[in-house]
Amino acid sequence: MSFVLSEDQQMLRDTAEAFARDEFAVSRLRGLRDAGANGVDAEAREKLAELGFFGVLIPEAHGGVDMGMVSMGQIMEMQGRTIAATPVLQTAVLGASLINMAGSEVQKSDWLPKIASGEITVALALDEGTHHAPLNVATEAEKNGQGYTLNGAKRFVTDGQHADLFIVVARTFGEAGQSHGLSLFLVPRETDGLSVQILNTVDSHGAAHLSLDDVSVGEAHVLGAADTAWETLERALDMGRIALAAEMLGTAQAAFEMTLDYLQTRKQFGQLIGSFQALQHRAAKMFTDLEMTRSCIAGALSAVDENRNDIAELASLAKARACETLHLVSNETVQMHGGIGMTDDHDSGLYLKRARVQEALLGGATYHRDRYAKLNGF
Amino acid sequence: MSFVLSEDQQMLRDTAEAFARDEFAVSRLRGLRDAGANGVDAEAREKLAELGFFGVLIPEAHGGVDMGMVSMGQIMEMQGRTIAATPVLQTAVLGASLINMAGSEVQKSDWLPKIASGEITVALALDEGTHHAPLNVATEAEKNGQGYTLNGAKRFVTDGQHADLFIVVARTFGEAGQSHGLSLFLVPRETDGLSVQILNTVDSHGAAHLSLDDVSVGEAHVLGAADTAWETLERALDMGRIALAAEMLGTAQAAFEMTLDYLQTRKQFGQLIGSFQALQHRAAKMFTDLEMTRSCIAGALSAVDENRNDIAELASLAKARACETLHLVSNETVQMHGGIGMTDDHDSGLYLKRARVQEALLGGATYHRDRYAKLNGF
Amino acid sequence: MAFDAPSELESFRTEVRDWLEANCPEAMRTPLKDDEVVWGGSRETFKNPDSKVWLERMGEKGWTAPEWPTEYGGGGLNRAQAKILQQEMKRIKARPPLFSFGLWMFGPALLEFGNEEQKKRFIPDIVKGKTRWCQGYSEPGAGSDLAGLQTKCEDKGDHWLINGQKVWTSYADQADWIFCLVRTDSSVKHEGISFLVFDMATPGVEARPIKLISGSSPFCETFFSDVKVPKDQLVGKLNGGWTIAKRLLQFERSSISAGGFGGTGGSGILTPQEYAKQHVGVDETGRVADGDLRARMTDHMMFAKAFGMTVQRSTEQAKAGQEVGHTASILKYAAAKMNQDKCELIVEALGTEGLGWSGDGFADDAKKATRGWLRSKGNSIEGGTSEVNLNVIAKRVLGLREHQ
Amino acid sequence: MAFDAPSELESFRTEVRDWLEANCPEAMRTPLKDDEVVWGGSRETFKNPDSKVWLERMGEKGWTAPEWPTEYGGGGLNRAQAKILQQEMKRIKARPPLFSFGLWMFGPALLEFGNEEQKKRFIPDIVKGKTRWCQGYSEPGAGSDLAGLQTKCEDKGDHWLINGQKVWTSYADQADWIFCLVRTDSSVKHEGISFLVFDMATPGVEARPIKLISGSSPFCETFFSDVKVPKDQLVGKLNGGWTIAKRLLQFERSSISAGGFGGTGGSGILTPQEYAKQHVGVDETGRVADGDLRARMTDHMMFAKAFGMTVQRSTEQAKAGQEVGHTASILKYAAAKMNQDKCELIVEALGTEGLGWSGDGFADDAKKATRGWLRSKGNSIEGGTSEVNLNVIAKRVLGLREHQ
Repeated sequence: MSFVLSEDQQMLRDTAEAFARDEFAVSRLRGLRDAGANGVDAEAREKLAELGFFGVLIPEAHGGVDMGMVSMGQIMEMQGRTIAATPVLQTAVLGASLINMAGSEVQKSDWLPKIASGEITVALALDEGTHHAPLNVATEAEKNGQGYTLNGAKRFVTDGQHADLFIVVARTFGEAGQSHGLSLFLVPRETDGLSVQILNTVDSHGAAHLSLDDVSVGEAHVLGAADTAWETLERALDMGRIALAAEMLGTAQAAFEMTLDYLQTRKQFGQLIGSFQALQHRAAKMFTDLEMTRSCIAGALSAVDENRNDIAELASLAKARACETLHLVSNETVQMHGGIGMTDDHDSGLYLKRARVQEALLGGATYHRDRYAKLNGF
Repeated sequence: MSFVLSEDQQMLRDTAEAFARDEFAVSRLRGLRDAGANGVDAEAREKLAELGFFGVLIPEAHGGVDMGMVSMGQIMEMQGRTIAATPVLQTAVLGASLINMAGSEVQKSDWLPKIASGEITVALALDEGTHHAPLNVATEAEKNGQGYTLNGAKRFVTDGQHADLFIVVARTFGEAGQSHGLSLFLVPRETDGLSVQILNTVDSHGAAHLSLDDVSVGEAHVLGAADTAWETLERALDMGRIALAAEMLGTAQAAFEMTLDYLQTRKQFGQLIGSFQALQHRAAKMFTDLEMTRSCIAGALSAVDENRNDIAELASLAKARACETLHLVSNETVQMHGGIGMTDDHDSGLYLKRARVQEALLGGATYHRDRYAKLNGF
Repeated sequence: MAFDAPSELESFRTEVRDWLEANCPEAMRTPLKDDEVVWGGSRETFKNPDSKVWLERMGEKGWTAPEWPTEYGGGGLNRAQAKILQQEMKRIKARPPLFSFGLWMFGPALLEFGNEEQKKRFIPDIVKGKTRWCQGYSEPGAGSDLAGLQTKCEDKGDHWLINGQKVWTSYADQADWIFCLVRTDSSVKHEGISFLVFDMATPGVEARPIKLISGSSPFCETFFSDVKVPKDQLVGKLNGGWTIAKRLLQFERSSISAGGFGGTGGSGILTPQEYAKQHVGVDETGRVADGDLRARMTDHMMFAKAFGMTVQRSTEQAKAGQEVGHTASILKYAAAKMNQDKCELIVEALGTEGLGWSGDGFADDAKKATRGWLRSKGNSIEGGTSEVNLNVIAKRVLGLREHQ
Repeated sequence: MAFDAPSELESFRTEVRDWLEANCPEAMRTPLKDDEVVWGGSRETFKNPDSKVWLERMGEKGWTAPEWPTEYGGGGLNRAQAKILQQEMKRIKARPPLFSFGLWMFGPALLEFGNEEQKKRFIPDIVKGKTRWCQGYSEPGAGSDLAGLQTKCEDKGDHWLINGQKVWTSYADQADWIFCLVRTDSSVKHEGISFLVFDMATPGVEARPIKLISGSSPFCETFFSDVKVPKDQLVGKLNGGWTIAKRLLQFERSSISAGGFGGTGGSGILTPQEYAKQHVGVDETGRVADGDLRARMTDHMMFAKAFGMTVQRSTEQAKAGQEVGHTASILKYAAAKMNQDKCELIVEALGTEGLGWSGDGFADDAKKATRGWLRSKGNSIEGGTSEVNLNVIAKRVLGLREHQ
């Protein structure tokens, strides 16, 4: 594991930081929300593409810049700071890495350049229940003459409200709970039988429920070998969890800094509230959590680039710690701001709302604590 | 549920409080420890008998004063304040109520007067593993001509180092884990085949491991009907848990008061440490816990006297809350005393050591949280 | 109780039972819907017409304020009779006819501190629900430090002149009158505060609703510019307002502690463990499959049970004439924690179903729960922050001192 | 590293490897037993004779202090060479030849603040383990507030005269010399402290062991009555002791944070999850049967892993020349919590087996774990309480102010 950024990585981090600060402030999300855009932001997407952010995990041969997970982590952390609504996690992390890892040469050259250029957005459609459970896939893919017929439903697919291409996890064999028998299908939005119910979510980032009724796709739409998608899927999920944890670190860090500023300006009883020791100790504990969680995320990011054998364990560590830290910080942010933090005009609420969505996506703290314990044999 | 003491109960409480304060100070336990008495205190036992404490749950017909659980709770709370080593829990609560509930007229008149007078001490020998699990009894009682032959082992039997009479839970039917098939046997200390290994415990109260090798007892030694002891046993255990919780409340309350005194006298940085807000808030939270736990225990005690149908639930509530509160308070007591709290000369350590034993006996916080949830159907 | 022989009480019970039978409309014996709560006042629309009838009849008898003196329109009942009325209403599941800060807060204070003329003038319309009152306490610069309030009140001889701003004024945009703390002496802190009441229709008064993170707007910012208030609308002594304020905060905290919190989200929301069973599932032993979540839910249930028993204990002990201030001091802090933990557990148990805001795709109870969870974050801020509660426990109850 | 071509380093590695092969006794390549730790000094008994040989040989080469200058008997190695020595010793599982506050704390401080004569006089015997040092810092009235120390030091012209009392002096009863903070000016606080060293055999010095709640006595109360100390044993400037003290506290905290804590209980103790598997058991899916305990054990494991990665991160960043003071500031606080949580979980998992004190009926590792759990309660007190750590983070790192 490396905990020091290379020059390139540092440069990318600085770019992402400046971009988030100057063009991607929290006010942008607020504006999208008030305009009822439901998290869809075409202009931002263009800029992200110009900066090359969509291509960070894509080989140069397919139009990407191939800079790896540590670099992607810097982008995620910075977009997390301003709780920006972007398709980066679904499109540039999950979508790009799944196609890159499992796709045929044809599929790669068909889709990866379009992702890198920001021409299309992708969404992984996996969960069918209200809690992350990647093996509990009941959606069926039945072999027919020219390919497969898909039937089933997917819940709370983030970016589902605008994604051009869905990567649908379906079962070609076995039953819910089993890892063998899972397959990946590339399903364009306009495919017959695919209906999308758009959701207004608490974080104003939007999402969608999908239902697949006799959706028929050709052999060419099968991503990787049928029945055996699990290993690739789990690796991609772990990359997504680590990237999301990096985003959550940025969210927690920014909320913490906003709170720290308030502690240093707001007065009660003739004193700065930040001079009250009870608040000082709570702030110091948050800082301790943030620093330790930062280490877990930095380590997990570089573990992916080094292709270490403990990526699953480090991914669960990073996501669980990020959930715990952000949960604490988002609550303390509202509490330490007092009444003003309860008003819609203040950003505290936006951070709190986004936090719970980030916590739930790709598995919450209890999911990853359980997984971490299992990986450690108890 | 009644939360107000009757005059008699209040008088008993005052007596117990004065006794604990004047003749049963923590220094007494320290003295016993340094003398290697291993929790055996004949003199104290006489005084407890004179005060009638052993007979609180025993009918007057059998030499008791029959004042009920609320009264017993006051005695337990007060002996908890000075973490006194007494046979009250095992002898006067578990022993007396088991014999009173399950015993034949002969058994009652044989044993109850001896208990009430303090002539003998009793110890329930139940657990065989290192964690409380009343159904996991493997000790076997095989029928023979004149009675039963017992084989098995019991772990960490409190008061086992001096008890004159053991109430041994053994299996006359079925296997470990089942409630049907449990029976109670009265086994005097000197019975052949019963060997007692005396234990030096961290709290200096002492205990013993028992092993039973072909211990043969007559029919007259079976307490209640064979095979069907579970219901009586569980009720007695719940009474014991509630009484122990009351003792723990006293322990936590006394440790808290000792800490509060220190906060109001110790100075650092030219200030009373009790004037530092971080410590003030931690003290206020402990106080909140103590008050709420006090309510649970008062309610559970009176529920037994009212023979309510939710005694099991209230017993688990009382014990679990007592464990959590005492765990917190015992740790904070050492921490807030700083260096002095780490020295053997100071009482903090004695409270901490006693606390963990009280927490483990008759089921810790996790055991009772689990039981509470099961009783509430999830 | 000393005044009533059991027999008299029993005949009173029959009386009450018959009257309720005859006067409580059927519709008022069904569970209260969130949007049919009656707050009274000139803006009340009575979404359910029967609720108007019900309020009028109860107000007429003074049973909206059972224990208040009849001379001011109250019910004039004693504690025992009031308890019977309560029991009988509960028996037929009668809805409370009126929700009112006048009944809960201002009325009791006015009965204690107001002059005869003021009681005669204001109490009857509170009882009948004709006037809706709001509370003008907090200011942008005076939250936890309430006594730091700056709203200026000048004596102009024939009237008071008010200038300043209040915040967190509950339903100020719906209220007819306001009871308000103002500064009449800026050279001292607590001793420079007075307690004033005036009509919200007075020129110069403006109330702007504040939108909360939960999307609802139960509070307002309220602005006063050159508001003229008649001299006889000062309650209590000039510069004697802080005494009344403290008393009112007690009423507020005890009503909050009794569970009257914003943030449960309203009717139809299930318990955390119910949602956990639905959304997380149970194992073969019937336990919620997630042992981690299950343990925290149990901890919360136990906390809630312990809280309920503590309220019961302090009530019983108070009745028995014992000092319960110490025990009562923890209730507001504990109630906030209890409600917030419950809301967090519900949202966690709901999973993605608990992350909806509006529209289709989410169950209505789930969306309510999500809003309720957001609203609950205010529980540890409104009516005294948890930090202030802990300070009070540490200093007043435990006797810990300030830095010297 | 700039100074060594890889080839030179490799030849150094061979050299080290050969020397260790020839000089490290077999017995010194076995796991260190608790009672065979070598602290050196005149009272050292070398329970295992080979440990005497091992210390002499390593001391001779100066490899007990690899990076200290050769002129004072140190190894004179650079960072890269020292790392190689470390790696090679680890490879053959060689025991550390010497545990010493001289090596860890006093030596580094003396090299930085002492004069030439003092370095020549004291360092060599530290390297060879001939002198055992103890630290005279805390006093009964000066714990968290260390600078409040009162031990008096008067200038008597040809000597210093010391009167006062120290507490928490580690192994003072075993030590040959003490480095000590004394008050040379009582009119000021931090600026009135000086740093003195003297022989524990000096008349007027008395060390009384303090028995801890764990039963062990690693600390003493140390009394000074009219102790005469030669003038040349003042280190640094008169009244300049606080600078040295702060530096030493850094050494102490970083050595503590690196995991060097009292309270793990010594060798042979298993992890919480191992004990849980043994004593609580697992369900059919292999999970520890108690889901509640399991969740808390996992939380602890994750905390410990995160702690280790944070130590690694700050080390790497420091090497890369980045500012790591902020990250490092949390380590002492986190290390204490980590070790205390671990000990609590072990005792909880052991059940009644974790409640033994002495004698038969309890496994030896369990009794050790119980003592270790008790000892661990000191982790958040020794070397700066957790409360002081949090104050430091809040004020120095987060920039929060004191009351004005």
